[in-house]
Amino acid sequence: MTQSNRLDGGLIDRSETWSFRFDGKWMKGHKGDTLASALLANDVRLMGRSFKYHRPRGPLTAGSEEPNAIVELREGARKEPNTRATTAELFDGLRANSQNRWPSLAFDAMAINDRLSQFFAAGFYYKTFMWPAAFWEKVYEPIIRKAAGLGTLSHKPDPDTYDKGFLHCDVLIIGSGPAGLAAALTAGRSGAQVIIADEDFLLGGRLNAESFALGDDPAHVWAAQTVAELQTMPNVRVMPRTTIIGAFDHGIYGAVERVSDHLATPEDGKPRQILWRIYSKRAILAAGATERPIAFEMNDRPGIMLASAMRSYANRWAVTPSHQVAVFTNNDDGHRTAADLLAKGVTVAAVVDTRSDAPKTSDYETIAGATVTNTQGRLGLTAVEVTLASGTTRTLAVGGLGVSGGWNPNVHMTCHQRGRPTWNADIAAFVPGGALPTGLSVAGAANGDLSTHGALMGGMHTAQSVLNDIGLASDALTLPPAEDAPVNVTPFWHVAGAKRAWLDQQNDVTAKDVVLAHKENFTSVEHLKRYTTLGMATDQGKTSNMAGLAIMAEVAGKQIPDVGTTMFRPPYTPTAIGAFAGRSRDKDFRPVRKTPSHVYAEEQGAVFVEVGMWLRAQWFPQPGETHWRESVDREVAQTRKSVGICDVTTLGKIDVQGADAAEFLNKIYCNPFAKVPVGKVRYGLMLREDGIAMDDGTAARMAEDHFVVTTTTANAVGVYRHMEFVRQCLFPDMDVQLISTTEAWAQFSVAGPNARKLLQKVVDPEHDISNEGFPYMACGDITVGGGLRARLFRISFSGELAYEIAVPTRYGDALVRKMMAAGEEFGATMYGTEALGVMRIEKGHAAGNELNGTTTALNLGMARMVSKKKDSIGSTLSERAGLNQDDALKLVGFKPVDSKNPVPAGSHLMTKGDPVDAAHDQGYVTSACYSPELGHHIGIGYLKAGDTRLGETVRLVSPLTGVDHDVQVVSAHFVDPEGDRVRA
Amino acid sequence: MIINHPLLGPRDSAEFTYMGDARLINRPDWQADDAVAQFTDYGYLRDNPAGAHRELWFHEGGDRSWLVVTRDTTTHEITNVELARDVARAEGRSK
Amino acid sequence: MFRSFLPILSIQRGTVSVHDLKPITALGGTDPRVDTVGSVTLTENPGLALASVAARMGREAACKDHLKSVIGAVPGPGECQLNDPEAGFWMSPDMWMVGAPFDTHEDLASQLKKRFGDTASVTEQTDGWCCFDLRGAGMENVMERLCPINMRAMQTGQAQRTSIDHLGCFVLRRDPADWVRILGPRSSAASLHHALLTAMQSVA
Amino acid sequence: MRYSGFKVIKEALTGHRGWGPAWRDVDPQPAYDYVIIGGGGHGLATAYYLASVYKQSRIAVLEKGWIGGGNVGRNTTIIRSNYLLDGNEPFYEFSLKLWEGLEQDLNYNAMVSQRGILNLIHTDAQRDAFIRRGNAMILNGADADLLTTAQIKKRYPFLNTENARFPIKGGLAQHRGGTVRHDAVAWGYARAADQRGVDIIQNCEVTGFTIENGTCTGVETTRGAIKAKKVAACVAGSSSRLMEKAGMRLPIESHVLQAFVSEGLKPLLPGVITFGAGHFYCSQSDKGGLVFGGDIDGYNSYAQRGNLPVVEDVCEGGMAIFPMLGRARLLRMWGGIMDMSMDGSPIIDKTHIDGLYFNGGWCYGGFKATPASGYVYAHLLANDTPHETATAYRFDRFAKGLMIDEKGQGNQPNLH
Repeated sequence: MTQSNRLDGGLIDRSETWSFRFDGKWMKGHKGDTLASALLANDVRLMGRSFKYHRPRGPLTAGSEEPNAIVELREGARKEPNTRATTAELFDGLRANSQNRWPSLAFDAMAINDRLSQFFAAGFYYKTFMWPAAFWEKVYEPIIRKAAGLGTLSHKPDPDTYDKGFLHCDVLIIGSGPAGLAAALTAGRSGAQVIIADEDFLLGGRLNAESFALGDDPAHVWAAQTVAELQTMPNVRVMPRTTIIGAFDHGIYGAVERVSDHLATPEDGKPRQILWRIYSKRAILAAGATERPIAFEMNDRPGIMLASAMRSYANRWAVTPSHQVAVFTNNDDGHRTAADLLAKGVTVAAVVDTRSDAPKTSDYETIAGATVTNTQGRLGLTAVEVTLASGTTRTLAVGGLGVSGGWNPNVHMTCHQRGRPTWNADIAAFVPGGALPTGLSVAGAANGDLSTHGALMGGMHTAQSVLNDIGLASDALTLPPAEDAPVNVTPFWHVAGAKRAWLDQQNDVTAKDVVLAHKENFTSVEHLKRYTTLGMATDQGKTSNMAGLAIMAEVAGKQIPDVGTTMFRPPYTPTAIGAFAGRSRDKDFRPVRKTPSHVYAEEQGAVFVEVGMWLRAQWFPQPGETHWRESVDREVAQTRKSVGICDVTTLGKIDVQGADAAEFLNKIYCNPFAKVPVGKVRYGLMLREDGIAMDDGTAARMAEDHFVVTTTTANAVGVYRHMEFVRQCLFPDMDVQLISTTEAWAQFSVAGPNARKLLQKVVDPEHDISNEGFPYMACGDITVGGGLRARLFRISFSGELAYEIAVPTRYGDALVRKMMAAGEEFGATMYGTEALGVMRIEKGHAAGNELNGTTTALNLGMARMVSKKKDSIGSTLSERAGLNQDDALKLVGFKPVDSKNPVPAGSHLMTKGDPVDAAHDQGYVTSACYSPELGHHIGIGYLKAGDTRLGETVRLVSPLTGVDHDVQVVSAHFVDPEGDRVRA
Repeated sequence: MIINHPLLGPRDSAEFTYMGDARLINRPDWQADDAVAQFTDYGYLRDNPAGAHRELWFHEGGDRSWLVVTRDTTTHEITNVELARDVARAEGRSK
Repeated sequence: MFRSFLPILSIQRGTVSVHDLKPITALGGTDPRVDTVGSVTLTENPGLALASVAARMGREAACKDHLKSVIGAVPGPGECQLNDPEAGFWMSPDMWMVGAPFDTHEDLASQLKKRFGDTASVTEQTDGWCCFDLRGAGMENVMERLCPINMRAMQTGQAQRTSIDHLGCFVLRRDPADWVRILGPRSSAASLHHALLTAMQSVA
Repeated sequence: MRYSGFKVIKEALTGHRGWGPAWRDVDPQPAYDYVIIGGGGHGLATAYYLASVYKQSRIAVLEKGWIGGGNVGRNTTIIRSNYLLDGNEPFYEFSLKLWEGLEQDLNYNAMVSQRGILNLIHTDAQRDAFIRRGNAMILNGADADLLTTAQIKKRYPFLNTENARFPIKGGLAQHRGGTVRHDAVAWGYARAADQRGVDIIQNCEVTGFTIENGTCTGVETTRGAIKAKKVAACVAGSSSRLMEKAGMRLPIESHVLQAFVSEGLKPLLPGVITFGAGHFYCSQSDKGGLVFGGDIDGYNSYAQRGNLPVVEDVCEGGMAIFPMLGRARLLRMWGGIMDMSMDGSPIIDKTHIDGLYFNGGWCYGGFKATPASGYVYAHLLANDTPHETATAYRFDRFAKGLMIDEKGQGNQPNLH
């Protein structure tokens, strides 16, 4: 197929001819084409279907404001639904398919909606589909959902990667048209750190789309030369293919750079896109302006587009939608399109100008004071009907119609922090107003300065003033002379009487929908938007909002600014979700923390489990063990029988030093610490200020002025933060210093009757760790393996004779190997988090499931620990009546009446004979396990007044999992309640 | 947002952890007769102004300083940043 | 890779322990890992002994005197005193990290405690951190994909804490200026290394 | 005028000439029995139930802007009653039951869609907690269902179960949960209340309260003073700002919660799904947009916008469970202001000032609560006693130590 609509000239590289496929048909285009320009070159105007009525549509624009020409780009896992053909860069082998149609783009069965459009007026669905109630989910909604939506996701993981990055600059310049380039040149030459970003792959903005000259050269030549100069400046970063998506607080801008979207696939190791967070001292918005259409009957046929877009296609891409075109305008700019297409050899049937005093020329016919009142062509424009001032009509046989209703400054970014644009009657458009984002200035067309000369000067002067703000001197540029035509526009929004005149072409919102919304009192702009879906499509209303406002103003008898403006929100254009996620996906979603014995545990074939960021060994399967319970039961039994070793490095460790260290811990813990002797460990319970238990752990007094505090794995970070708050904000004059040492020490629990024997083979002999020399709750500095500094704590979570031994982390691997070797004669076993959990439940020790953020010391059975003799965080509010009721929950144990039964965590408890409902809920099981020691399942949990109900049989129910049987209330200390073992 | 750290200069607020109303520095006297009532007010009631708000931020990803930041809750503009420790001392807190 | 430290660090070389426990690196190997992508090289560095020094209340001046005599300066906020390896950098108000070659000063903390006495709280930090040296032309391009530090403005002798791949790290700009040292949480060394390597490949 | 299929067809065939306003625009009268401050979902629902269920009259709803412009118009449209605590679960289950009959009740299609909500489980401890919760739901008469990963994978075949940092170990589902077309809730209540004589007054901001020796007798507004026997505050998001005019400090902070919508896509997600190891939840609207959100920004704010770190965190969560989302595009982001309370639960109570009532502190649970909130508030206003499902939502629960803390985070509002 030849490029029958390709014209001469243009900024494409004809030496590169590329093949691409659309809906199965192969065609040719050139480097520098977009998918839309290449399709137009091949005489393809029909590119999509609208959302509601499935009407045939072609490109309305030549940029990112496009509502109609959206396609599924690429195939397979790389498929990108809803991609604008008008911005998709052509590459060799590109494949695209039309979307939201069945079976084909040319024949779409859903186009039946168009025939029934009168039933689908704005808000119709709020008024029906209610009978019978159940039918909504079952019948109506599935049909509506299937018909709705646009493109389809692949359902496969995105094979590409995304980066994030951070940039810093003095001045960020958004847009590279005349204003942006002049600003960048001014700032660049001043030596400032400058970033200039543009969403387009070719910098220059409208300069690349116009035929006029800057000085002696065509505008695009000046643009290219300026960009070339900027690229030579080390202090300027030129970023094409980069969209500034939003203005965030304090000069931070989000930007998305499309690194690889113009390639078939990204290069090895390279991201598809980069989300940049740009920290700027100042920013200049030079985003230009967007032309707006005029609403008239059947204004949505393929071939009807904005006049400026028609001009861009002809001048930049050397294509035309048809060789016979006309223009419909209310301003002088529309005439440029006629002149430019004429110059390219396209036949201009006429320019239809709504103004009776329209400028006349001998080059083409101008029909003044006339309007377009209808069009023809099912899948593409074939003719337009013009109604003359006299009232008589004329038909022009054209395949393309350029429509120009004036220009709207691209103020979007100025609204991102709730600035409200203000109305400028001279150009009949909203211009930036209200509170702009801090540090943001606006220049050029975005500021309502619609002439090229005005844009150049505006860019330069704005740059000079912001540079001056940040103390940088700059010189004025000598800018080339440029067109400076005054804006000559007579507001004209829609042709009177037009019924099917589309405002929001993607969402099929027509002029009559706005009238209906007004009738039903949805007159505020936000109501209009939400009720009719005007401006809610993927083009975010860039070409539709103004006309909606204008028509609402008309029917409400108000001025446009009195109707209001809708708020523009980030992102400026729809942005790939992958870009916001960056590399944080799949296994790399969050970093992994590994324990010092990780390598050894892997060698032992350990099964690992996520505990927060940590990966911990859950159990260590031995040959022949087929079920996890076998491994866990063995680890528990062997530990209780002889000795077991567990990596407990993940517990938080905080070094607390200073003359007031003990007094500080007195504030942090509800129980007293002042009198803990050096060389001793004490268990501590930490409350939040609201009296609820926050965390528990131990504090080992290594010296008068030195404690090592442990926290639970989960709360390590929060407890440290809390301690710093107490230290800096509540008791700023205490002499206490804090630092985390969690990672610095590899710590292992060595538990079981043979723990001491094992350690005596590892700990250097000069250290007496006999029961007398190193009794229960002792701690101290020791050495192992012939002189390596280490710490020993005689504490027990398992209820056995146990120690925790710590060495610098790099030696942890060696220590665990050494201990396992030394333990061989005792049959020492490694045990994981499951066995750890079993043993602590058998002992009734509270952990995360019990310290769940709603439980008090009273609930935990530790009320007596809360000292009333001192001030500590949380002690006062723990006295509130509601936390001290007679039937308060108490931590107790449960054992099944029928020993075969489990005691599943999460089950609720009912008094025997009571109804099973929330009103009679007596409590719940927090933790449960099979106890190898006792030979049956056990659980611990909270029971109302539980401490007074030992021996009672209660009903355990878990309707969710189908459990309902009796359990007996017992002490939570199932094993060695007297605690003889730990002191052995 | 950017928080201008009194020691480290401008830092991205993402490095910080937020706690809220800087009145949390003014912890009541545990021995007061109406201590529970005072602690209830202290713990639970907030001015929550629409405008200038003195609030506590912890530089978790930085130097571990608690800061008192004065920030407008309607515009997010930050007008003052102090080390919470200095503020606490100035407000009479000691040991 | 270390110049002699003694001229600067005026504390005695400690007794190097003769124990029989064999260390592994933060990445779990016996030898440090080295990766080169394009012009940038990433080296795992196990050769640092580290200890934090926090001035005791009311003893700040005396503590700073000791610090100056030990590392030759008292780094202010955001600064590090660059001897090889960095002799010390500012961590938080009245708290510094002091570093020395591991092979000669494994017992740095106890050595420093002897020196500072009750003017400071000293805590061993050696194995709290993994250390990576990122070096070569274009190092800035790698760093700007990793953290918000303005690397192009950061000067030799500056130190900043920042977040890399959700991990709190210290970044120290060294001499020559194409070299940064990154200290990250040791338990996440593998994740940090993966993030650094990925960024190197991204910009190569 | 009653909506019906017949009416829709008739109007379609006659050019939609017969439709009238969904609610009247009226000027304020000098005095009412009830003045409800806030024309959001809760305020309009309160007015509706006061008029319809509690047969009260002379009711006005004062809205400072346009009705439905607050959080009912800027949320992620989810309804559910999957709560743990006795203070909450009966109330939210009551709300869910009201949703189930809402459209016939209002004669307005708010597209209540019980497509189910699913909370993913990633750890054993999480499973224990969800089992306890599921049981609490069932014991309170709600529905709950514990699903295996395989069952979930059937419904969400593209879920990342192969390569996840935090593997999916099951999920707790509530099949009666789902979504509702949020704006339509405000419009439906407005229309139904209007038809029962309620005055809905837009662009009428309350600037002060008239309080005479301890009794509130009316309000000052930008459209003049209005007398009232009972004044009901219902402005979650602005509660502190409003009640400050009555000299009250509240156990509430205002925080911004961002929400996001993608471009329209063909059906993808059958229901609502929540990531349990990060901040991400998502559903798909009938128009095809993926509606998703995550955590609040975390600092006090009255600005209805957020910042990049939270946007990134939410999208990271999305990619963690749905790695295909990378190629879907985020279309719009916005922010709503949440009344974050000190225990994460709301307050519906009399104030210490006679005649002045308060409803707020909804955190980000306000939308699903809309019908019940209106109903029980109307009950309180009409009878001066709390509705049986809302007895715990009192001001004095903090002084008494009777917090309703679902998340167990204590008096740290930004963690709830």
